[in-house]
Amino acid sequence: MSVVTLTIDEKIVSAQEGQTLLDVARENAIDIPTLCHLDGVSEAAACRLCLVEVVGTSRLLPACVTRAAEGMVVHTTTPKLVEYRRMILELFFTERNHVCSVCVANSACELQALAASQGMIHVRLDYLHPHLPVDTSHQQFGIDHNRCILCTRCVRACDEIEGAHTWDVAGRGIHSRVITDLAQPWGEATSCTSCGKCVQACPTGALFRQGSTVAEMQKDREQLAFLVRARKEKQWIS
Amino acid sequence: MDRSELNDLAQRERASWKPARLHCCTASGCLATGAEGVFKAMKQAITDKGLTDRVQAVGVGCLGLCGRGPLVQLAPQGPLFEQVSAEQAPSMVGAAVGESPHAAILDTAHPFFSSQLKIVCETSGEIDSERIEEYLALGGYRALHMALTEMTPAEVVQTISQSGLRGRGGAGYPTGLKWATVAKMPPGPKYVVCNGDEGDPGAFMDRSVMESDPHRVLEGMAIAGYAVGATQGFIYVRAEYPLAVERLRKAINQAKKLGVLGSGVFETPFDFRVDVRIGAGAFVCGEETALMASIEGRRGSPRPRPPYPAEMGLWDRPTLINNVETFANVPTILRKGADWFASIGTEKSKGTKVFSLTGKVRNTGLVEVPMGTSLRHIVEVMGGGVEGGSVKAVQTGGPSGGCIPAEFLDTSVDYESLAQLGSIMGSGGMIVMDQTTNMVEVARFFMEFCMDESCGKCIPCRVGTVQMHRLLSKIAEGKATSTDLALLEQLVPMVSETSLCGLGQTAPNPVKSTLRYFRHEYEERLRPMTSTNGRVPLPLRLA
Amino acid sequence: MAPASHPSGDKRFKILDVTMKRHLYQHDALIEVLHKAQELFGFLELDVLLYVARGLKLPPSRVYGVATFYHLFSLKPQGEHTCVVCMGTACFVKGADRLLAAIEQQAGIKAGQTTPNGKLSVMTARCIGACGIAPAVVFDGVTAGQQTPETVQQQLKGWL
Amino acid sequence: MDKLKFATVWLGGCSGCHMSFLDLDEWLIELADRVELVYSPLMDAKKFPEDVDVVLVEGAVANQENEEMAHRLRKASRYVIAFGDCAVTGNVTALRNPLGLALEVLRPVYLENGDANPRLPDEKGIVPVLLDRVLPLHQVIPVDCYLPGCPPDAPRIRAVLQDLLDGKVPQLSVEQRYFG
Repeated sequence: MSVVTLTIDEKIVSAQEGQTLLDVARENAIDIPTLCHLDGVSEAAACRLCLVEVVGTSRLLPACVTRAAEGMVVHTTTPKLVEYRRMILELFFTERNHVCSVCVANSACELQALAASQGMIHVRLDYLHPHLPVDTSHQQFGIDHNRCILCTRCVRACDEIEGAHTWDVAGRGIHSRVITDLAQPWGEATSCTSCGKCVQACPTGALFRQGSTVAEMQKDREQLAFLVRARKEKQWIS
Repeated sequence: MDRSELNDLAQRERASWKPARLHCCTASGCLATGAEGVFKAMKQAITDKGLTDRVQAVGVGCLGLCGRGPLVQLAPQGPLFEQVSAEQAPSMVGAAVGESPHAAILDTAHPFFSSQLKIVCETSGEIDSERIEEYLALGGYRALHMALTEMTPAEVVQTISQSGLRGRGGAGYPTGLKWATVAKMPPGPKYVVCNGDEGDPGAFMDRSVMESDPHRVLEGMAIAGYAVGATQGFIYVRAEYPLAVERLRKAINQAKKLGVLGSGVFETPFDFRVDVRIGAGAFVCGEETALMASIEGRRGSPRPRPPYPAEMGLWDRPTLINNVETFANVPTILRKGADWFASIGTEKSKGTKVFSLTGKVRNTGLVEVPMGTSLRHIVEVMGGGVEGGSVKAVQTGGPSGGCIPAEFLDTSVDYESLAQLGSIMGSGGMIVMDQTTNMVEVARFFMEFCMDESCGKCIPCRVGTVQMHRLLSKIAEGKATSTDLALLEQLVPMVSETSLCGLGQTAPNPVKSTLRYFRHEYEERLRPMTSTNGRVPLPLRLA
Repeated sequence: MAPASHPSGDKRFKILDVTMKRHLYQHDALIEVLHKAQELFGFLELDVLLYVARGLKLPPSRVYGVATFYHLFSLKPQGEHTCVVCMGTACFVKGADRLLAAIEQQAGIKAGQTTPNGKLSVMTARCIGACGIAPAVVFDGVTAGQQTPETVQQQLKGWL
Repeated sequence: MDKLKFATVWLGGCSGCHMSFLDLDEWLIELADRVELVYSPLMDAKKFPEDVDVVLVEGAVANQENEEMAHRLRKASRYVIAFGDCAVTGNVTALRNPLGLALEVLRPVYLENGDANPRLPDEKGIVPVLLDRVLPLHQVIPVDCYLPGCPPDAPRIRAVLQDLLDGKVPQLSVEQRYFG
């Protein structure tokens, strides 16, 4: 595989051909925010937070699926991108009912952390305040749709790593929901192996382990990447 | 079937045509106003009058002026009857043998008809949509035969490139270039997909073409298949068009039976199968990656491009996707030559475009005009303008397009000119609005459409459309302040630039264009802000 | 291997089997099969979805996801009669909203609902392509053009 | 040197932000040297003054009284700070919004599950009328500064006030911007 050289935020970096811009940036300690990307599973390119500007292209490109190419000049934090990311985060916060102060994932939540790091400290748009259910029918886990951001990490982790495909997305547009099997209570979803990968994958407090209260939930999102890597490289001890 | 058999069949068919043919439109528009009864009554009247050897009634495709249906035309060169009823059938049959008819006759010298130049609609309204023989009689499948027997695939691609044909689905991507890309991909399974998911509200050109002349689309697809090296085609039709589905299926079966589709087309080594796939009510499936997902039996969620379908499409194989009207142009281009086609239209937009002219305009229906015709000519001369009023704006391009105000009616209709005005050619919907139309409501209407049709995959479209809709509703209801308008104006570029697919990227366009041309209609609905009492917040004096 | 037919012995499942078989149980036939199922059963019960999932060897959540993505699929029973008001642009500028309001008022339900007696479902469509004869309404599958609040109310009279 | 006229207001919130304000401990003494507290639930002023420099507003706008107060303080103040998550986002106070409009929230509480004498609380002038939707402060009046946190911890409050005292636009560090 050949090596290409490109510039990200004035920094000259090298990358393997075919590597994504997100990968390359992270290797070089350049932070590009994202919510739907999860190491170890396929990309959805749905959260649009990792959009970057590439010189010579008028369109903004998602870093998670854009391949590094020789001579590429990439900007990750132009004023426009900063503003757009802020607004995207606002949209996330208005869509469901995100109340950090009473959330199990308080201080372990990627959405909360991004709001802080991207300077989104108030939401100018109207909160939609949908009325959404909480499903705690599963013995070990629960899902609070109020906190779901539809990143589909759970769907992908369940399908691609565990192989159960218990999760999928139902409905469409603003009415989209993640569901288990035929949208019956999670506890009745026969395909679920209770492996808990979805809970680890979830960036917010939407999927949680039962019995944890406010701010108690810890997430180990590395675990999934470890599994994928170990399986591929046949190496379980690093 | 070889060349001479094809000619024989066509000649035999022509010979069987009666001296007078009563063409009764049996496309959806006229069927909805009772065309079927008229058609049956005419057949009956022919039998009753004992004229079966002199007159025949033919259920043809769209005759254009849908607003005045049911339409019946006496062919060849007879009068065009409007708003006919079954009771008038005997009289029209009488007209076929020289009696004077008792039915309202449309003036076919009117610009609505005389300004048209028909390529796509060439045989629409001339032939029985459900009989391949009639299509063959008017030269159908000649182009396919010619391509297979006289041209290399590269020459076919070359011809399409030279013709200057651009995609009729909206964006106007050069068709030849797309074909060349797919053709260049390494051999192996490739697919040809016809996008018949005409979802723009106010647009029905593709429905009409598929209902009126399904073989023309199939022929175009088969030629494309030969050119790019594909042996399987899919035609994806929205489920709201049951008649189009039925006629396409019938057409495919007839074509297979005659050996013009299937294995060994025209006894050459070229195989080409076509399957109809039906949508199930999702506008987003008009977006090509969503459409492919739907053909694969999945949720119609788009995916990022690149990779483009030309490299990685259906089942990750190279896939050529063109719109119905694009394919319908192909047979004629091959038969008449690239130069002929390129001589029509403007420098960058060649050929003709079919528009569905609707809204507050006198003559509603389908028109096919050379590219470069002015909006004014289409709306005011052909369409006859607004009944008892004046044009305020013309909406083109559906929910992805924009509203062009009356002062720009002299604009030539081509891809570039419309884009310059902040609208798009789109698939060809052209909706006329008069002075009573409230432009904020129009913007809200389209936003509601996009909000309902968003697939929900990416956040800017899923929630951005909802937020824009809320802001538009607030403005329309007089509850918004200038802060709300400012927020709307920030959402517009954000949603355009950050959405994953074309639906979200273009969803703000109607807002953008109405804000550009009718800003005062927004501003006059704003309410005053809560005052900060003139106090200046910063900088604070040091205490 | 063809799946065993439905234990209920309901003939309609047999027909569904034939449809699936004709499509060689390919995954991409899901939408076609769901169309057929809805045609047979009137709507898509969970039981039917599960049957389709088993037949096509697809995860149930994927089948449910597809069935709820497309607006023409219904997971709830529909009324005896249906009335679809086209809300496309051409119909909109010609007053489709007034038609819908008249219908909703007469039937006492909102678009997307079915009357409590199961007689009538009122729906809206995004554009049925009958723009030339706008505003259009589809009564039990038959398109009627150039409608007015009076004509639609007249049509619905016998259905309520 | 004139002292900054400083106020704190308690709208629809739990007063936790005010408790956190008291956690400023000895810095409060320093603050008292620089500002004059003219209105606060922590003191006995009945009416919001006419001329205030800086006001910390805790809580969301949940009822008509909150709404009137918000407008009054905006008219009288040069610098309005949305103080804590309820003021900034609606937070816990807004948890009722998904349940529906005011009446839909009141009905099950006071009527359907009311005991002996079920009735809606409606004493004019005593029980403020609920707004249909709980709103964050900036959706009611223009806000100059946002201080998130549930509650914002004392260092955050101090950071904002210190910047203001120094005549600067308050800047919160990333850690200080967290909701919750």
